[in-house]
Amino acid sequence: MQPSNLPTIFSITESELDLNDLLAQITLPNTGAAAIFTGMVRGETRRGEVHDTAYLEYEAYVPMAETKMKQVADEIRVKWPAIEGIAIVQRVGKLYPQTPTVLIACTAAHRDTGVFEAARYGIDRLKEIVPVWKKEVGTNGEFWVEGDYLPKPGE
Amino acid sequence: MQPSNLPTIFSITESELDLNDLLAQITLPNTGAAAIFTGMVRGETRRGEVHDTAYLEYEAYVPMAETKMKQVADEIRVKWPAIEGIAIVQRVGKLYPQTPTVLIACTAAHRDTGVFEAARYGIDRLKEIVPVWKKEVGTNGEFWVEGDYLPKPGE
Amino acid sequence: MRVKLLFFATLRDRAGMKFLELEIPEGMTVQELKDKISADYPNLKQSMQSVLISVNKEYAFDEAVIPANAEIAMFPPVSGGSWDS
Amino acid sequence: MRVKLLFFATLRDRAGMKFLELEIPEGMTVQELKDKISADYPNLKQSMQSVLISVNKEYAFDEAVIPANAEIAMFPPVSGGSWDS
Repeated sequence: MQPSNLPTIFSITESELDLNDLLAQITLPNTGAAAIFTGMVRGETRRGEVHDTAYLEYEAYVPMAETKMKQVADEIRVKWPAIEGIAIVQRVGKLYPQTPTVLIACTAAHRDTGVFEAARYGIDRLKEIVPVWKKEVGTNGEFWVEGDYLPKPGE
Repeated sequence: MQPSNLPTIFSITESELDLNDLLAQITLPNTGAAAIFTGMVRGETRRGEVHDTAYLEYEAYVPMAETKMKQVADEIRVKWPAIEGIAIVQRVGKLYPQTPTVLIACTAAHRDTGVFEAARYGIDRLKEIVPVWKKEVGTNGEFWVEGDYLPKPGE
Repeated sequence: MRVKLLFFATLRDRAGMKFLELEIPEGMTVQELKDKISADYPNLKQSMQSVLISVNKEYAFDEAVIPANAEIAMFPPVSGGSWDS
Repeated sequence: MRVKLLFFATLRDRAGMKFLELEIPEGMTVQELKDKISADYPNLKQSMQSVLISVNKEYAFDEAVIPANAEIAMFPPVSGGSWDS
């Protein structure tokens, strides 16, 4: 099967993430394994400065974010050629604690061909190059959470 | 929070796996990351002898399987103490291609505290010690798929 | 003393039954039970060489002594999970 | 020539606007655009030192020449994903 025929889903959405549906969309007749990462809004943070979060507000530069999600998927396919389906979804808007905000899922015929590593790589890269930002609103007021990665030419 | 207060779900079920629901059950107020592994029935196998599968029939020694799933969860908590919630679910009965049959999910506050490794360990251990068997029904007739792991005393 | 013996997967197919209730002497070991099953059920003789045994839902090995009222199970190496390796 | 400049996150808050259409000379580089914005919008001057810039949805660096009708965006390092690290 050529990569062009393999399902790659990337989206920025205000809707709830439906893991069952996303998984079904990237499951092919010879798929046997899927690794899925989801990130949620934490209501309580204990690492670093301990504090509570009321909600996060996400925004994206949508067309560029989609371009960069596609790039992350392409990078995954180069590094782990056995990967069959890839889904990368970022939810935006006002998101409350315990809500999944981001999902990266990778499928393959077998679990020993890189599905776990690919999902992990995907979330790491998303946080480096996909233009999405979040503002935390908590008991201490609101502030933008800033990343620290500086993309290099070609990224 | 003491491990005794942390959600641990293990079940053998004939029902469809609902990833959204299982994830919600193991998401705590300070959960920020989840790694989920699901395995599906493959309809086409290309590794080894190439063949098609019509369906798989799973059976379990249910009370022992639950005991051993709990043991897998306990082992995960010893190895990765940052893990918050754990879900281990095996679906049994007649299962058709592209259907998720097994799920291992682990949550934690942060993604760098072992969630991916714990999920991977979980599926590996499940296939070693949890008493579940499958019979493949395909174009060449039906046969039991046998594992090759021999548990050691104390497992 | 009385014990219950369950069969799963290939063992059940070869035994032609799901379980068996039987009387065994006190102090019988897992190995001695396998020998008895080999003698009483020729269909299962070959299986006894590679069978896994559990006693009261824990894996049990040749030297283990079987307690009264034990729930024993005999089955092949497990093959659960998915179809992914 | 005409280009469109979008602001996101902290840059938008400081700029007090979501976007800007402006005339720039042909051959202008990203660095020259940052200098112009620093001069024209004092609120954004400090941000120009650490801002990320994209031109037509790809990251662009100081020496890059801005093409006509470009869609340019200015924003801080990204912080998407979840709240997990």
